[in-house]
Amino acid sequence: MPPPMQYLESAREGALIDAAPLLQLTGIGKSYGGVVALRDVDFDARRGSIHAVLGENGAGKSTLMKILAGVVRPTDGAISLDGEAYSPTSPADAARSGIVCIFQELSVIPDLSVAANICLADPPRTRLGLIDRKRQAQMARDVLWEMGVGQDIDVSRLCRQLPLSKRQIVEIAKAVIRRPKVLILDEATSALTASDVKPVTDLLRRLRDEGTLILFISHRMHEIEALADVCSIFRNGTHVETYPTGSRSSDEIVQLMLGRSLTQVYPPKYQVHATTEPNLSVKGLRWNGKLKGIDLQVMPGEIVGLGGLDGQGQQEILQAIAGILRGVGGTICMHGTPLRARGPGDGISGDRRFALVPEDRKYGGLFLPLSIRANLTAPVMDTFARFGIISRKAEAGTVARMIEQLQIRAENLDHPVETLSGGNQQKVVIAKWLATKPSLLLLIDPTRGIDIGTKQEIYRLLRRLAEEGLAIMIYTTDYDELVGLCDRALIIYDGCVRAELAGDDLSEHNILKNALNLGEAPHSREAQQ
Amino acid sequence: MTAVFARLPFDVPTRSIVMAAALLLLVGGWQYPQFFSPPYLAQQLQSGAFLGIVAAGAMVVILLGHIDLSVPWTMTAAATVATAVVGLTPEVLVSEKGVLAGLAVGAAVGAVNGFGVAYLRIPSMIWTLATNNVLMGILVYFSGFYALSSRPSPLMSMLGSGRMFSIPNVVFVWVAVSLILLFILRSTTLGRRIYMVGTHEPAAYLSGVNSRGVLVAGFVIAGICSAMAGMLLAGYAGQSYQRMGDTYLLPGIAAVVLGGTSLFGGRGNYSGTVAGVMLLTLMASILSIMQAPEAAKQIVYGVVVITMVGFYSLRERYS
Amino acid sequence: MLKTVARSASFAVMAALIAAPPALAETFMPDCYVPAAGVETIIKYERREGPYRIALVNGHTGIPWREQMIKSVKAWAARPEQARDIAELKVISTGSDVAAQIAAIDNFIQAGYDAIAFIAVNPTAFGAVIKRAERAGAVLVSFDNPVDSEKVLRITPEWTTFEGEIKTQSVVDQMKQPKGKVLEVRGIQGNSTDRDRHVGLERVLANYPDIEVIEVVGNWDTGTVQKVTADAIAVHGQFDAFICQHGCRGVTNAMEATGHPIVPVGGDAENGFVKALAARNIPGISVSTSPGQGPVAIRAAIALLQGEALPATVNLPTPNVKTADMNPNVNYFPDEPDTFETVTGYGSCGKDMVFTPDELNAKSAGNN
Amino acid sequence: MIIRTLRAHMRPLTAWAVLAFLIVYYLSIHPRGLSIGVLTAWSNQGTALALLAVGQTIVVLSRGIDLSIGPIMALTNCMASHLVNGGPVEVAIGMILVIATGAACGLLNGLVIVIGRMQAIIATLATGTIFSGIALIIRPIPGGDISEGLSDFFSGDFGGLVPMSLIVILGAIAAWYPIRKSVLGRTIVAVGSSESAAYASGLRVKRAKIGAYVLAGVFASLSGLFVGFQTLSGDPSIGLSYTLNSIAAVVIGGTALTGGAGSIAGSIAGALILRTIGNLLFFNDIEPLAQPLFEGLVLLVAVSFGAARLLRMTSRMEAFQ
Repeated sequence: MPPPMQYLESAREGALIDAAPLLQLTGIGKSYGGVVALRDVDFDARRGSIHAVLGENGAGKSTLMKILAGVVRPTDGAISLDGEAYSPTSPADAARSGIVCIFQELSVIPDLSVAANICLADPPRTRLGLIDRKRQAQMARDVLWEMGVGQDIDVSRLCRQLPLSKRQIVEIAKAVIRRPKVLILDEATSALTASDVKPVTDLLRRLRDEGTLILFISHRMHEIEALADVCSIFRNGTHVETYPTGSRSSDEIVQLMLGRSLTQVYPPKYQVHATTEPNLSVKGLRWNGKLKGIDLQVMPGEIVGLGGLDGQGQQEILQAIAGILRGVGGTICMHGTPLRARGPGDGISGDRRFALVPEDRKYGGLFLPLSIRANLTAPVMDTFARFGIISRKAEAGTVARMIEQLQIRAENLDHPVETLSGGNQQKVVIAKWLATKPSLLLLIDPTRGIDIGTKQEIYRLLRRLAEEGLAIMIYTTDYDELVGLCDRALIIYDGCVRAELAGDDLSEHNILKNALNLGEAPHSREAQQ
Repeated sequence: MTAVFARLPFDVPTRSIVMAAALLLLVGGWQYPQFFSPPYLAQQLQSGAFLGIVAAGAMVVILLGHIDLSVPWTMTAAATVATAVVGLTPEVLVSEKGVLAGLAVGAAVGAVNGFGVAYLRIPSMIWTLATNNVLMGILVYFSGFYALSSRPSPLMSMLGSGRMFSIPNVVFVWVAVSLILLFILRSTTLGRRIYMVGTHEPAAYLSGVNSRGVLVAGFVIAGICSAMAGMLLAGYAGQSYQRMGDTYLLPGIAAVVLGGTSLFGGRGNYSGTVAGVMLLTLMASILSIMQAPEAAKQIVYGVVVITMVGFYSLRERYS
Repeated sequence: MLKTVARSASFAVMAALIAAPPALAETFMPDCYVPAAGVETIIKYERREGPYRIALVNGHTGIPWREQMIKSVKAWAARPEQARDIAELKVISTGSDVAAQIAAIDNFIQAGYDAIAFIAVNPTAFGAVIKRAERAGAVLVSFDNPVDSEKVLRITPEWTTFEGEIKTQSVVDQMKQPKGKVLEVRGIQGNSTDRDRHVGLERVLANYPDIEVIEVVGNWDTGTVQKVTADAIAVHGQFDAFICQHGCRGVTNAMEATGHPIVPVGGDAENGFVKALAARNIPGISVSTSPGQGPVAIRAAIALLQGEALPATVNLPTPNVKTADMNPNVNYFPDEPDTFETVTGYGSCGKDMVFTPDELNAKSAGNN
Repeated sequence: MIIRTLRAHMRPLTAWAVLAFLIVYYLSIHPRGLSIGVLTAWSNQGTALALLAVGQTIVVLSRGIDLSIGPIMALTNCMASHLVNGGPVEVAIGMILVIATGAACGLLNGLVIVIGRMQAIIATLATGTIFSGIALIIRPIPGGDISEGLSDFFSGDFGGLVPMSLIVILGAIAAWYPIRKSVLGRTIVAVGSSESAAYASGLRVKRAKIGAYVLAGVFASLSGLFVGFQTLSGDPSIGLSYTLNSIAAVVIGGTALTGGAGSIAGSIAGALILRTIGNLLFFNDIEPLAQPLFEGLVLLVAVSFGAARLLRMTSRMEAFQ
């Protein structure tokens, strides 16, 4: 169990010191059926602090936050908030008590305006009891200006029309406007682009200084180091340790999270032979005003990263290659001949095979209620079927090889894929596409929301595939990944390739500088630290 | 229920319905001992078979997350065209061309339905409603203008009204349709793809599935099932007649849903559909024999559906 | 357009209902337009010059009887004798929506049509539109389904007599002895003719206390009738007679399929049913209204426009034929579809009110 | 700004444009042309469906569907034929009872769906048969009696200028506006747009869903009342075709069945389009036996307008939305 209050002395300047914790959890447990998600957790957090919660996926962080937010109810234990017993029955109930949660899955309403979303919980009313649109818009503008992003967002637009990062801002504004005692951010910064990170971190610090407790879940170590006052580490549903930020080294932290040490996250890179013919070459790619003439090449054996601020066209490049977009200009060639795909299905067979691992496994990658087996063989079932009749035996062989290759941990292949953990689900998505034996692999943010252990497995797999001669192109929002994993990174800005970075030039500093389209990067995240 | 490819096909809805049906038989049999007589049971199987064939097709479409409201006039159209062709060429074997013509009508209607839903992206509930109206219009037009023969072919009569070992032949047709459908759903790539498209069509597209083709195929299967039911019904009634399918649309959908298939698509077992058909058939028959007033029948139907389906969903939630 | 409006206005005051019993004898074609029992009012409008613009508003679509009715009207109106009276004949099918039917009638009133004949989808819904027609001077004629209004001419079978005194009585008479179980196959519930017909049957069977009636609902649909009849046979074993409203081919089919002994069957006049009675020599009776009501109603409308008087409620004779009297190509047509209505018209209304199958089919196929 | 507003309301505007075209065409072939009588007949026959379409749209906005809306209309129509007659006080009480019945039916739907956790399609299909059964009990065959004064008032015109029924339709739009601006209305839209997000945002999801069905029930009862005024009677069998047509009206009006985005006004246009299609037959000299085919084809074309968005599609994924 964590040593209580040890960190008090070392709490950072600016954090309010208070004798009693604002939030106190004792003996919290939660199990779903037979599966234990949390076991006897004691946890304290005080007002006026930014408290990071760390742990692998499945460590129980999200369950804990859901309990606090009133989404799920604990099976055991008690919570006190500000000295009073606290057992919320719904998010609305939690909010009334002063705890507001920003979830990993966005909860903005696409078909409502930004202003309506920000004021969703408690809109201003006219004397007739109807919603006062004018005041609502004013309130929304005020809170956005307070957050320092007022100039970027038109509050009358529908949220559906905003890019992901801005929707995330709306999500945060929605919580902030309620002036909570406790603000919970569950991976709430993962979708923010670099330019949006700064106002948000500034805001969080300001809220902290005003006395708010901020509970913060993130997989981005930088962010935690830059922002958090206190960190708590969870593993396997238990609370392992709480320490003041900066008092542990990265290795120690990783070891605490994994329960074992992590030798090296990224596999070593290896040299591509420049003489080989490019697997993929793209010239003058244009689409719908979002892509403005992209040229790029990917060699066999190479991992090329696409980076930059969110929404600059990176995803669209991959989608255009896979044939998902319509009205694409320019030429896309594989092995020197034009590729005119009409969708991922066109990459499954023939001599120019490609595979696209889509962005969101829940939305585009998996059939959650269908069996693991059916998911794994979705693109390739024709290869072991005759006249459309599936040979179970041939399928079983293929599936066994896939499970083996990606080390997917599954009890029963006939169970729905939704019973797997997030990391294993992502492996299923990748595995099903590797089964088509593509020579070009396109990935969109394959490690988002995945724990560090699985991330590492995926990095190794990608590197091994590259060594076997695959050409790999990956779009990632994580700059660490661009630096650590990729041989080359293309930084996209406003639908154009702003820079191509490789070797020693491939550094976080350079990425950021080019992503912001600046000669220098004044707001780089290093500068904040 | 979630285990789509689970080994045992007898899932919770199937078992619950079979129990409910048995209960109905027991209660009915207590009132009317004839309920356990072979002729009565055979009669129920016969009535159920027509509904069962319609429900088989409806299930495929519902698994895809869609709905086919064109069943009534597809049945009528297939039967009318079949008997009309029989009338043109009444020679014994040649007249069976009518059956092929009827099946072709069903497939064509299914293809049009599938085209609108898959390619034009019109909600199936509206598109199939419109195709149903168009079919009615075509039939009114032609049967109003020409004296189309309404006599079924020998094969249609034999399958629709004949019996073998005192079991109605149409039951064998139902069994055959069921086996084929079960095989398609469980052992073919098309079956897998039907479940995939029904679960989440964007994911199917991103997995390289030609989802539009699968949708069209699903609606074609449904159209053929409706056509078969229509022609068998013509064989049973000894004639084709207008509005012959009106009484099969909603019970067909209800049977599928009672059988535990989700109207959102992607989830459901065929055994449940079969059980649902039997339950509805028995219920209709028993209420009819009891001379229940129409109002009471409707209320009983509604209550039974709400109770059964509510039971599945609550059970799934709290288990 | 102005002219139409002016004419409508001038006629508005002239529509008249005359309650004068002696005038009954002088009504138009009294052999055909027989007053309903107890009806003493006659209906008469100011004569106006022809030729007339006439509309026919049908309700349900997709029913062979209705289609044949439309064909009969067209066949009749196309005859040269009618041409001088009919300037325009418009036929509309509105489907089962009563609002659409009311709107259709309203539109024809607005457009200044002289007479509008209609089959009401619901007997009680037309009070308001009848008032509007009266105001505008349009002549309304309802037929087949009765309308609950005495202000318009109603041509309708007497459904209780139809099902009771004629069909039920005949079936009972053909039974070996008036006792045992009789299966009554009813029509769509919630429909007024189903109720009237059921009342007629009950009225007759009340005289035979030894007859037990089993009721099932066949929805006037052959397949459903067959299913419920077979069910009933499976449960009750054997019946001594069947009385069916419509879709009665289902009854004979069920009898054949279950090997039910031959007993009297009362039913409709669809070709398939009549053929089945005749072919298997099942004692029974075919009773039906004829789609020929259509032209009969149109002719009544023309007569009213010409200033003739008619009884306010007309009961057409109920065509019926017992099995013993059936003849091919008279009472049934081996070459026609089973859904063909065998009673093509009303002989008592004149030769021009009976149609051969060829005439019905050829006319409409050749015309538009 | 104007262009953005137009684009945002593209689909309902298209529906209104189509309707305008149909009306102009209809009036041009009508022998009487534009007159208050023609207009009244036209708007009277569309009103019941328009009111139903409003109710259906509210449910669809919450990402539900109400297949019992026709039976509720039939049931309330039958109630009205018993209750809405006599003196003014009796009529007023009768109307309140009828509307309350509609609301109660909607409440039952909402409860079955929310508490029973059933799919709306099947739940309302089942409750719909129950409502039809009850309608048959309270009025076994069409008939009854409805205040003639009200009937004349509602099926007539206002000062010889505007059909009353058109005012009723406009009233339905006007009634929706404050609902839309209320917290309940916003929550209905939010739930339809993203239920999980609405729940996570602390909105009262269940209440909003139930509220949507109750509102649908209320509009269905208004529709039942209007049919009563139009026909002066109650009829238990009018429901089924109205249910499907109300959904067709919603779709033609540009509201997606997937919820969230849509407009009441569009659905009303959709309802009037459906009814005007039938009117085109009146003076179009179409062979009577070809009329059902003509109507079917026009419906097919009308619903195909929804496919126009595919032409503007820049990503193949958009097709699945």
